[in-house]
Amino acid sequence: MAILVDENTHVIVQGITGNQGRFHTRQMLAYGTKIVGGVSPGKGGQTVEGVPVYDTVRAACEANRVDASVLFIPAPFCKDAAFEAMEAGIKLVVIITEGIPVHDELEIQNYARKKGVKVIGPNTFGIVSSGKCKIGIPPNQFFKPGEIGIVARSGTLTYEIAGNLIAHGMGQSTVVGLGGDRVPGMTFTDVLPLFEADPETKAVVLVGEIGGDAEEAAAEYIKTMSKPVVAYIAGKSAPPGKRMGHAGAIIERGKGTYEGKVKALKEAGAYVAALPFEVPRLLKQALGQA
Amino acid sequence: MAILVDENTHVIVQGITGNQGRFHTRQMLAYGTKIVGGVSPGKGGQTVEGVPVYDTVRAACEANRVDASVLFIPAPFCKDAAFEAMEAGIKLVVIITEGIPVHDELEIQNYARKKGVKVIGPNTFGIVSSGKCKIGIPPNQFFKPGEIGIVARSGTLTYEIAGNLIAHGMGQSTVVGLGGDRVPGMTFTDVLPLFEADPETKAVVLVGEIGGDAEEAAAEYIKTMSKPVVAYIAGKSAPPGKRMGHAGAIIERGKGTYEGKVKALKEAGAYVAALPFEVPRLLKQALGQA
Amino acid sequence: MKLYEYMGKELFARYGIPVPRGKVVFSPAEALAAAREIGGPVVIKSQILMGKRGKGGGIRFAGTPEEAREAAAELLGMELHGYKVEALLVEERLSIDQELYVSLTIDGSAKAPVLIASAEGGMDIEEVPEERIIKEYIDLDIGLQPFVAREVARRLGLKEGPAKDLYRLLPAMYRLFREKDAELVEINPLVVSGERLVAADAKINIDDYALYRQKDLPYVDDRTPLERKAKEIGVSFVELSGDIAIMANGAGMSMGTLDTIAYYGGTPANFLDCGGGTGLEETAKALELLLETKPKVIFINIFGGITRCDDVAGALVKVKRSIDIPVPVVVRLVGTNEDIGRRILEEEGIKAYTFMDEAAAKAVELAKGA
Amino acid sequence: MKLYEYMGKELFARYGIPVPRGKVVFSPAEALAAAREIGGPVVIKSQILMGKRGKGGGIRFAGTPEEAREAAAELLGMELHGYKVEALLVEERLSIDQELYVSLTIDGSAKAPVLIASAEGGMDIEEVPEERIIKEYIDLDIGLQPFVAREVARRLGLKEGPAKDLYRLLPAMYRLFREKDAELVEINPLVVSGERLVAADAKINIDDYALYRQKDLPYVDDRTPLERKAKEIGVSFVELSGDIAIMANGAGMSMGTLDTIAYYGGTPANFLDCGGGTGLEETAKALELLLETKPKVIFINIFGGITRCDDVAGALVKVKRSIDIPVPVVVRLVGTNEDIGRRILEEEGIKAYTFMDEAAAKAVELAKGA
Repeated sequence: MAILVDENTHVIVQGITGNQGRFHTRQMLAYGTKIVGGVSPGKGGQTVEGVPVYDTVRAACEANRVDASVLFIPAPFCKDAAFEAMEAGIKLVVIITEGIPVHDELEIQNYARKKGVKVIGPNTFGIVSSGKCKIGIPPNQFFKPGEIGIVARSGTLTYEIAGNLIAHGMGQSTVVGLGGDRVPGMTFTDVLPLFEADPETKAVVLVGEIGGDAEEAAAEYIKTMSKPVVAYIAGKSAPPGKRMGHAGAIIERGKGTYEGKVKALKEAGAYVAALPFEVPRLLKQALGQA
Repeated sequence: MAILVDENTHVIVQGITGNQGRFHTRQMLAYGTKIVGGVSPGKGGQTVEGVPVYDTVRAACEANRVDASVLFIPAPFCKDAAFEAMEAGIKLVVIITEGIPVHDELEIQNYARKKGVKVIGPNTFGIVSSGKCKIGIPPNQFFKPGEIGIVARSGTLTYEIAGNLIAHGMGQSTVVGLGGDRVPGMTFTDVLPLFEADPETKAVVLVGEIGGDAEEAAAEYIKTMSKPVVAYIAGKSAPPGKRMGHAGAIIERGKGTYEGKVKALKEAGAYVAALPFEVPRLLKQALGQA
Repeated sequence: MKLYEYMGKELFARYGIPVPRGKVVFSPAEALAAAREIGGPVVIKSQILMGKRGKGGGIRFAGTPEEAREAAAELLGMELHGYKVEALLVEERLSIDQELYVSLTIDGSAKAPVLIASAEGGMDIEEVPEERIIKEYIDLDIGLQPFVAREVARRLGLKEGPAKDLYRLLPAMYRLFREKDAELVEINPLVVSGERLVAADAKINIDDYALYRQKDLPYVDDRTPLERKAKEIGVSFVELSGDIAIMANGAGMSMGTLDTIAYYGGTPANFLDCGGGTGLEETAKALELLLETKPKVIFINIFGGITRCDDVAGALVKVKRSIDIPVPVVVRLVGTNEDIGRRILEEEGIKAYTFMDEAAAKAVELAKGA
Repeated sequence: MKLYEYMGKELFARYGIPVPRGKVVFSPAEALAAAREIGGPVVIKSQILMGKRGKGGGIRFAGTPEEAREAAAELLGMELHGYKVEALLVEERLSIDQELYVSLTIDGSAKAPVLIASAEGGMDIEEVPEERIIKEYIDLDIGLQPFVAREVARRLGLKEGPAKDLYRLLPAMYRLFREKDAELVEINPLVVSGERLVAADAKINIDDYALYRQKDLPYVDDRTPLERKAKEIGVSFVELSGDIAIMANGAGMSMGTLDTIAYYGGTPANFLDCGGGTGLEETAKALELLLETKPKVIFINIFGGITRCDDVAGALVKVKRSIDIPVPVVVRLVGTNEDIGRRILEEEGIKAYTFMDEAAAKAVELAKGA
């Protein structure tokens, strides 16, 4: 088992004929991902890395079973492509694209809520169920089957931590990137219950960041979890971010700081690492292997 | 029992301080409807016919349990008022107003679908559960408790038929006006199953009109009903309506005619009256009392 | 409210929907000048609010400005499907590779806007079998997104050039549809001309109920003088050819009244639905309107809900006192404030029936005896 | 992108949001003329992209045009919260009955726009307790409908005049928010002046990612020269005060790198996130940027996903060949095309670390020893 995606997940790639789409299609195929088609308007009938290309998502869905779509689409056109995937009935949409206007993100997540679609991202590395399915852009070599679930707001930091885990002999069940954008799709509180229910996952690593209140919300859920959680929050020494007038302060009301997040997580019973490479040690401790 | 509304339905009146709102509030109270409040912006704190007035629907809902709202609101402001009722969590909205722009109707029904709200109307006389609750504008004297359910697209024709029933000793369980507008809320196929399930209702009168395909859709459901249905379709000798380009013809594809509707209903096992005053006789026949 | 083709095309142009170069003209001299300005062969199209103009001889082709002037002289003033031709649209003649059909309208059953398209546009679109008609219901929450246009282009089998035009055209058409409160926006044919698309016709119906917020649109009134008067009073009115003038309240009731009159062998002179809350003043005016149809009998059939019986009775009495009603009036009156209404009529010596069949039979009897 | 108050108010005026009569000026003479034109007492407001201007002495009142000129002379050129005052807004002085607060922004957790309002606006809004803050999440599918404005007016306790202004103001504010891709539209204070509402301030942030489709807005750039250069390259860059120049990819990774450097006792000279798909050319430019912070050590920490290790290595080699890098460079390189990248660096004699802690410790050691 794994969460969200596995060896039976049928995937299409929107924007498959672009540079990024082409490159990562090859990488995903190499990882073993079941890519059944690509979409690129006007390019229907071609193939990319042996994968058939369709003009529209609906055309791809008419010809194949499709469980998930991954978007390598330039930011200005991403909203439309995400709508297209959701309207066609695809229930998992992974948006790699960075730099999508925030109002477009709002519309994407709003439509996803209506359609009952799980969105991963935007601005995410994607999702990997180790050894089974990789949807997105992480390098293949850092994901090995194992018992640790990872859910993270940032990408490279996750590779870092996943790589450290492997170096310490710990693989991952599934690794989920939530993306670093202002209006993300799935959040910690959507993903943690899936790990809690997944028999293969023994412990969870949560990689958070300063800003927002996603980690505080996660802490509330962690209180109810039976599985141990190790958290790392990036940004203890980060420069202050852009201020959103008084409105930002009124919304956050003291949430969003490094100290507040660490406090909430510790109080919820999570192990909190001060630095990324402390994670393996804390995991072993949590799993009683220390 | 009855369908949709009964003696326990708590009703508010939006637009209670207008002429129509005031007049029909008095009439509804006289019928026994449990009106718990009215809404009129800027008039909060006043009373109309002893009913407290609130500035907003939410204010009315904070002070009372509210099950249904009836709108006596001028057409240009009706969409907003309907949104207000639905957003506040009211699950039955009766829109009496006539002349609402069709694009506003689209938006109202679309939002209702999202919110799980039952809309009756627009351009309806409302709904009456005889002897228990009247929401809308029909004259009080034509609705007496009984075993016949009525569902109708047109108002006065329904009074006509309800009046005839009473003259023949037959009362009604509930009488539902679907309204005569282009994008109605509840339709025959929404209401018929409720009558089918209502122990108090022994037979149903369906009052249709030429145009659209609501009667054809109803016929499909009638096939599955255990209770007898007597239908009257108005418009056999009506002048041809406004034509919607080729698009109208393509959508209707032969549906919408008097002959087509009568044929569909007869084939579904419904009794079809040629004229309104034939309804009581057919009902008695259907109920085996002829 | 229907817009003339040339108005529709002006709207199209404003929304970036490609239309042929052209000009509306009202005289042969203007047609000549327009054809000269456009250059090359032109088409001259009669501007009436009906389709099938080609079959009725309302569309002409001209190779030279002089021919255009002559065609215009023939067309102007012509009677076409009951309309007098008063304006012409002179346009460049397109080279046509394919005729498509696209429209946006409202599907009341689906409670959604619907885009209809077909690769087989032109005059016989209604004969195209169901499976070659593309229907896309538009989600109001997100509108007509480009992906819908891509899907339609694919199913229409368009090549890259026309497809790219369609990606812009359909969202623009939807914007117009929504912003202008249109009940219908229809392009038939939508012409594939080389690498581009051109809207060769424009049929736009605007929702009458929304005209109050569409003040920038031209006002087009194609009603008969009586229908215009009806519109002013605020009642729904259609002229028919019979001899019993009818006034009822509610569309269903009015239809039911017509059905009943027909059942008893009578012929209605009109359809008049005085609607919901029409007051005394308006009711009086509606009665005067009925007299103008020169009927043998007037039949008033009121079942009061919002309409109050006392208003109707008061209006009838008022009209009766102020003008001579030369024909018998049969009144059927029940509903809200019925008692007061009845008393008002009785004081004036008018009998009010309770049952519709009885009253209708009486009206037919009087009309036959007249 | 933040807009200056005067730009925000111009936008407000375009959307029908009432603002004080006023004029932006750039010299004392213009201030005099503006005050004359406005008539009566005026307020002169320094235009900088920061709040708390009042507390910093950046806002003056003047009873006469002459006083306005004098105040302008004092304000122009002044340093305020680190910004030089180069423009002033001269406005009519409002009579203030109450100061409200309203804003529209995006709540990432709720995934919805949120309207925030309070009857206690003004400088201390952030101190107003939660229960006196009104929050309304806006349903994107229907937008900010008038009923929301009525509900807010009721909860603000507004009287009829100002309430009616609010019914128009809030939907207009929402339209601006949506159409202009705003991250924030804030009015603080929204002044109740007699029977009307007036937006006495305007704070608007436009989404940088949406500027490509907001070409009609003025372009405001408040970055430092280095930040501006970073923006051109397309990397995320913040200047800090330490001596270890840092380049990493990904915001989280960059933060983690800062945290790690701090952990080992080092001080970062900057934050530079070279992001996802940055190519060779851009990476080389980013390296040049780092040199401009005059660091003691450069620390490059790359964990390649979209970023390819070979690109980073190639860029480093290219820069090293073309310019003199006067300080040690510590490189940590893993991920996509790691092998190729490593080979490129080795050929140039650069060691590439595998582990971040090891590399960070080395960078700090070198900086301390320098």
